[in-house]
Amino acid sequence: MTILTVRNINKRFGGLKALNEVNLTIEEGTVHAIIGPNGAGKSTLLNCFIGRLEPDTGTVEFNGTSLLGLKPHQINQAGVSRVFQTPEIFGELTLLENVMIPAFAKRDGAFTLNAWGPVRGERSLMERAMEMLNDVGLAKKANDVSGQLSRGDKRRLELAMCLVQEPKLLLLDEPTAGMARADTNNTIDLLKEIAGRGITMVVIEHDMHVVFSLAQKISVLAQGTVIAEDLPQNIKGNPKVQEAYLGGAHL
Amino acid sequence: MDQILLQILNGLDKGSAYALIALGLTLIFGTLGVVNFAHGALFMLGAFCTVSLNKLLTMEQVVLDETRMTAWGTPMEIRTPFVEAWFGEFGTTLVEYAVPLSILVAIPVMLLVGVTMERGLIKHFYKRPHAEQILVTFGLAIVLQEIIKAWFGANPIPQSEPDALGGMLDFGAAIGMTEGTITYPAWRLVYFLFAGVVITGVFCFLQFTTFGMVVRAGMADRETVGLLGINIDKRFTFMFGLAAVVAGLAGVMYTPILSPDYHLGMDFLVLSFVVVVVGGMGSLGGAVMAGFLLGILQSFTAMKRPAIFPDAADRTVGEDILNVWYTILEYLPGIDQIIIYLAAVVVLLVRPRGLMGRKGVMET
Amino acid sequence: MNAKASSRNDLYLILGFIVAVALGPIIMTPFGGYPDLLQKFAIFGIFAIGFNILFGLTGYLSFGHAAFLGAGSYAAVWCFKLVGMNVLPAIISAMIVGGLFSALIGFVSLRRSGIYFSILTLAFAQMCYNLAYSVLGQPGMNLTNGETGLQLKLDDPRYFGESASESGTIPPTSMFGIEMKQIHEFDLFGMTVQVSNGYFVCALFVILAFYVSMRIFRSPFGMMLRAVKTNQNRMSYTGLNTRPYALAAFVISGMYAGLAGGLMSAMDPLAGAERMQWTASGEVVLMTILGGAGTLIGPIIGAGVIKYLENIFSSFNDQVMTGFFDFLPDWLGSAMVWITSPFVGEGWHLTLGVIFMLIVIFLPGGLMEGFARIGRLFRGSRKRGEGAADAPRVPAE
Amino acid sequence: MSFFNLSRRGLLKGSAALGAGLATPTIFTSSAWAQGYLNEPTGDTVTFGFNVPQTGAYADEGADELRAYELAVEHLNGGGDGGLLQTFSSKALTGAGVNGKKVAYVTGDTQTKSDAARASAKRMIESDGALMITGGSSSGVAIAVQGLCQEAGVIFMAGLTHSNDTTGKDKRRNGFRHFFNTEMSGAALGPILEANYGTDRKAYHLTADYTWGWSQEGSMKTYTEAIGWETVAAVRTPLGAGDFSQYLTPVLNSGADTLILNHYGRDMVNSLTQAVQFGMRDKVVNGKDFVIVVPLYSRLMAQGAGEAVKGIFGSTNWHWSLQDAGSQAFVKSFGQKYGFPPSQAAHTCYVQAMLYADAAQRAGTFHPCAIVEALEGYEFDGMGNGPTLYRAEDHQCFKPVLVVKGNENPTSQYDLLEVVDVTPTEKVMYPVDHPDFQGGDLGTCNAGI
Repeated sequence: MTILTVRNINKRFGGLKALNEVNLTIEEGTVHAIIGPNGAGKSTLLNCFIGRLEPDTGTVEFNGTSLLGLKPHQINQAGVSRVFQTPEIFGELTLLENVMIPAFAKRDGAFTLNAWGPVRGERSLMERAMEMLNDVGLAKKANDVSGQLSRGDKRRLELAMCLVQEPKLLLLDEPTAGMARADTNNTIDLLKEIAGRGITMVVIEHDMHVVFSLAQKISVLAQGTVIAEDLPQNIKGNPKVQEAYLGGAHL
Repeated sequence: MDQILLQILNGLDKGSAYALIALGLTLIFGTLGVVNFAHGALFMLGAFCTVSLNKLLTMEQVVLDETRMTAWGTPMEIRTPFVEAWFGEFGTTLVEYAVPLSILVAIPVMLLVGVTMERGLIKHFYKRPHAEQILVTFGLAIVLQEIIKAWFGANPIPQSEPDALGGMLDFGAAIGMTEGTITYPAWRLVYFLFAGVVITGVFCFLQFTTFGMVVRAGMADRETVGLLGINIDKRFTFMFGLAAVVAGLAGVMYTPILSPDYHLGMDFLVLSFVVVVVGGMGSLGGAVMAGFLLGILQSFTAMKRPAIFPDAADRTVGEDILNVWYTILEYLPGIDQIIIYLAAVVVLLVRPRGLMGRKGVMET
Repeated sequence: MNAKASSRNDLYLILGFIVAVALGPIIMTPFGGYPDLLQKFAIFGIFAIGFNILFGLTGYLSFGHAAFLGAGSYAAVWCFKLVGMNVLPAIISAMIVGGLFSALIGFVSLRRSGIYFSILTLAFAQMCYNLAYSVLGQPGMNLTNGETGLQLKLDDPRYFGESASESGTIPPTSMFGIEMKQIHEFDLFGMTVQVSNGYFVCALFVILAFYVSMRIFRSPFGMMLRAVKTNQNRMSYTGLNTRPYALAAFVISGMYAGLAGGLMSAMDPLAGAERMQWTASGEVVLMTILGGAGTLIGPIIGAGVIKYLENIFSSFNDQVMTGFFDFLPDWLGSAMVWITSPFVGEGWHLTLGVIFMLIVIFLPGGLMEGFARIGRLFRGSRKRGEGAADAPRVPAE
Repeated sequence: MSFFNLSRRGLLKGSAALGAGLATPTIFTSSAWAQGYLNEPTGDTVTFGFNVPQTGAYADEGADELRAYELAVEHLNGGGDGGLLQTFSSKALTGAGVNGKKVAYVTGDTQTKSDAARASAKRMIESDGALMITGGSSSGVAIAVQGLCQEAGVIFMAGLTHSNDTTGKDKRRNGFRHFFNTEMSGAALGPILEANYGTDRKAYHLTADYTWGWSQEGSMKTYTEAIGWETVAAVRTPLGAGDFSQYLTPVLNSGADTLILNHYGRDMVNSLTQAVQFGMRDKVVNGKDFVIVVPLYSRLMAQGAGEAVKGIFGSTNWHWSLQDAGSQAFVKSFGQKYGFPPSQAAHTCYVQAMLYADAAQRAGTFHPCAIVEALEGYEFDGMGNGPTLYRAEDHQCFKPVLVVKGNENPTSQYDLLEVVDVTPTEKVMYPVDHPDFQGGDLGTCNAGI
């Protein structure tokens, strides 16, 4: 079943055409990678999914309803979460609080005035948040201030923040960028495990090792256009892709 | 018609003070990214440069005249300023030109004040949140004004313009209207011209000198310029000094218009911030434009229909327009007192970044 | 952090606070405390606690909070004029009016953030002040009585009370017959301690205000507000609508301001326009920062310090200072008087400015950070080697 | 003397409700009613509270008031040359304190804000045991503090307050004003303006937009229209506007030939200087010389306005160049102590302190109600203004009013105003039921118990 359908998206920044007639369908329960050279429009495309940008034309449908015109928080409430390229976390709060906030958002909706009962009274949410931190290997640091974490840890924290919401669709923007090899492998394992839970994922990635370890389907974006969409094993041989990447050289 | 022209003239004149202060404020904000709540105090310090020079020039020798008595029974004091005693006629001229002469004093003094402030205090706040910058400079403003108060007292100290630049100019006659319809104080026109010269000077400096180009590049992207191996910090220190000089000069020339007292800075502070925000944080052109615009707005909302006003049949076009305007104002009592703030609210809601502001400046 | 331990700490904190408030009059007596000053401590403490909920948690720096305090005090005085001299309806209506004003102004101002938000709130507050001072105080539409401030009169209707007392004076503000201005005096340790009934009411409200603020700080809502301060982007991509959170914080702090204004009027039934001036808004910012923004106790301490400076320091004249340095030799005494006199009496603003600058420069976390540092210094010297780096960066609460 | 004044002669009031709940060693609940009045002095001193602006726009005027008060205390306690005690018509005071007690004083800063003024007055009453509050330099503050003193039960002797309301719609039994008011200014100025400027004038008012300004504007309109002048417009200006040019430019071509500046303090200094800058002293309109009138003058403000005051008419409560014995005595002791002559604010404050002390001495007690009785309808002389009456019905002093003009050729830096006319009392006296003073009620005297 298709969970996300993107049709004929165009987006211009001044004179620059960032996205040109992009079409994309994401199947439920799959890991779908979007690759492409720098400036191909990958992040712009993701931004159109979560309400950070509004495409000039075209439609984005999630589970049959349009996401266009919705505010970012509404899109998230519909079940779309995102991990950013530069980690977006609550730097002055502890790791546990960082994960509890999305947990509350999931349970209580976009706004609730629950100003009386203490946070520490929310046993089940707290346990769940700890579980997530445990999943990403940060349980020990639960009470540290998150701003002091390493970049890799911040990214894992952000992942935990998304996971606690049990999203229907998880968007990952270069989840392993800047990580050491060992960390990358850990992350790949973690993501595989998540994929096993049936969460649909869209991954933007430069690291082909990551892409080919995870993806069940790959779309290639170049100069704002989808030039290829295929199974991983077929992509490598696609001449258009080779052209786009290295001017014809083999990957 | 003459009434409208007169109010426009007045608005420009009022606006030139706002524009000058806002210009300095924006320079500091644009280059250093610091919100300087002590900027009003710099304006006030400039004004007190004049007061000091004047005090110095009019230092008097006191001779007790034993033959005459004061009302409380002590010998009468005969006071003559030293400069007059020493230089005679020339001394008198010196005293008379104290205000324009203070420019010469204010430039080095304000430069020194500005540089000291930046090196001694502001420097340590570049990395701190804007809120803390606001607070520390606010504290500094209080300290500066209290020191001035302890020294000069709380009462305003009048300063007068040189006679040659005083009196009224017939502006209307100069532009070919009936004589005597548009007359305006000469000194206020001098102030307007002076503001024009300073503003043009600052713009040219930033536009046409290498120094200015580096600073502008630094305003756009500080890190990159730093990477080029250019010592941007020194230049920024100088910019702070320059901004202080601009504020100081605005204060010096303003003294004949408004007798300076210690509270002068605070009076202008809120206003100048409104001007900067309306113009757009970090936009020099915006600050200047907003200064003049708000000046004109203030001037026009202060009008009121006089009892002697021609009947509908005898009105000229200008008077018809005025009539409509007077009627609008009658429905808005007290509008002149809040117009500045109202303008700020409207501009910020309609054009979030001010008239000419850039995106992303000061939004967090 | 152990949940049980922290809830026990909170209990100690609130108990300690209650004890401090209850003993306030006794503690302050040797330092020149008197009933009106103590009431001011409590009232401005409430104001600062409320401001801290907005500024300390969400980071929105409002320069217009005095407008809500002013609106609240006008509402309370009108209540005294129209309803009766009982303080409860007055305080409640002050809170409602403060809340309404802040909802209105907050709704518009919160469309912007950063310094734009500060300037918007400042502009609104200045508009309120200017109108209250002039247009709204003119005969014909006299809501505020302008410069003099809204005062009670003998011929006010007071539909649910009496216009004038039997002796022909304006009845005093009271709570079910207990007069606010009544003062009790008792001797303790050789000093005479004065307490007014009004202080008990203020104390009750400041304890309540503190308790509510503590609940908010510990609640999910409080956590959301801190999230607003830290990263609004992340918040919205996490499915949270930031605007209502900020607005709720704004309105809550506006109601605190209204409560403070209502109490001010209850203690002294006059509402002046200058309460709304931007400098008054600046004062509550100073209080909060001085004590420590984002901490529970800090703002109250800040409020106390500033009100103490304003009321006690400003009353030191040369005569008092000479008396104070009496024990020194004459020449040294007069030298000390000469050195200190610019800082006391009419120079108290200078002292305030200097203290404030020092705090912002060296203790950005306010006095609370200072206390925390001193505390760490002691602990650090006792168990050296555990490493000071472990100490949390978050200010103590 | 200790750092803090610990000897508080505080007030007590019995209270069974909450007082008993305060587990305390001694509560004077029973003896409370035995006391006659609030802050009754029990030691050998009696404390006055001097509440003057020490910060803000009127700080210099406040400083001058404080000097006068210190001088008054000195004279009351027998120090100095005795000042006005020598010329005062009442000889009750001898320089041996009041009712056998030395006079002590405490000071407070009104900041020229109603709130701050009430707070410092409260401090002086509650903490320092002051049983009389005096001072102030603006009507808003005077009215606010007068209200407080009435409610607290102490006497308020107003300092410089010129608005009609102080002894009009906001009058209080416990409050007294020696200073004159806008009605009297108008009444005194009217004939002088007529004599100097004729009956055919078109006046433009600029008015400070607050209580006093409205009061002044109303009085000036009444009296100038009575002599046939036409009011072209009356424009309200915000307090502390600084630059008044936007209000001055419309005057230029409005057809008006007279500008009346209902401003005081900094506003007056600025608007007058700027009006002169706008050529309004040299202008000719309708074939007449354009003139400016400043209804309420003060020498301190004339100093601030400098050259601009020359030749401009106004009124004042008192001026140091007066030649009567009282004025000369006061100028002498003030000038010898401080080196310059006193301002009108200093004079009225000094006199108020003296009048209070005298009333207490004559009554033989500090009981507020007894003092109210002693002051109501009291006639005295020798205080610099000539024969004066404290009218019982509204607690307003009636005495001659000075019309002054900016001195064209000052002989010293203090010699800025010249007295043009002394308008006799009967010319400025108005009936108690004057419409501008309606709507108030003195109420009953309050002793605070």
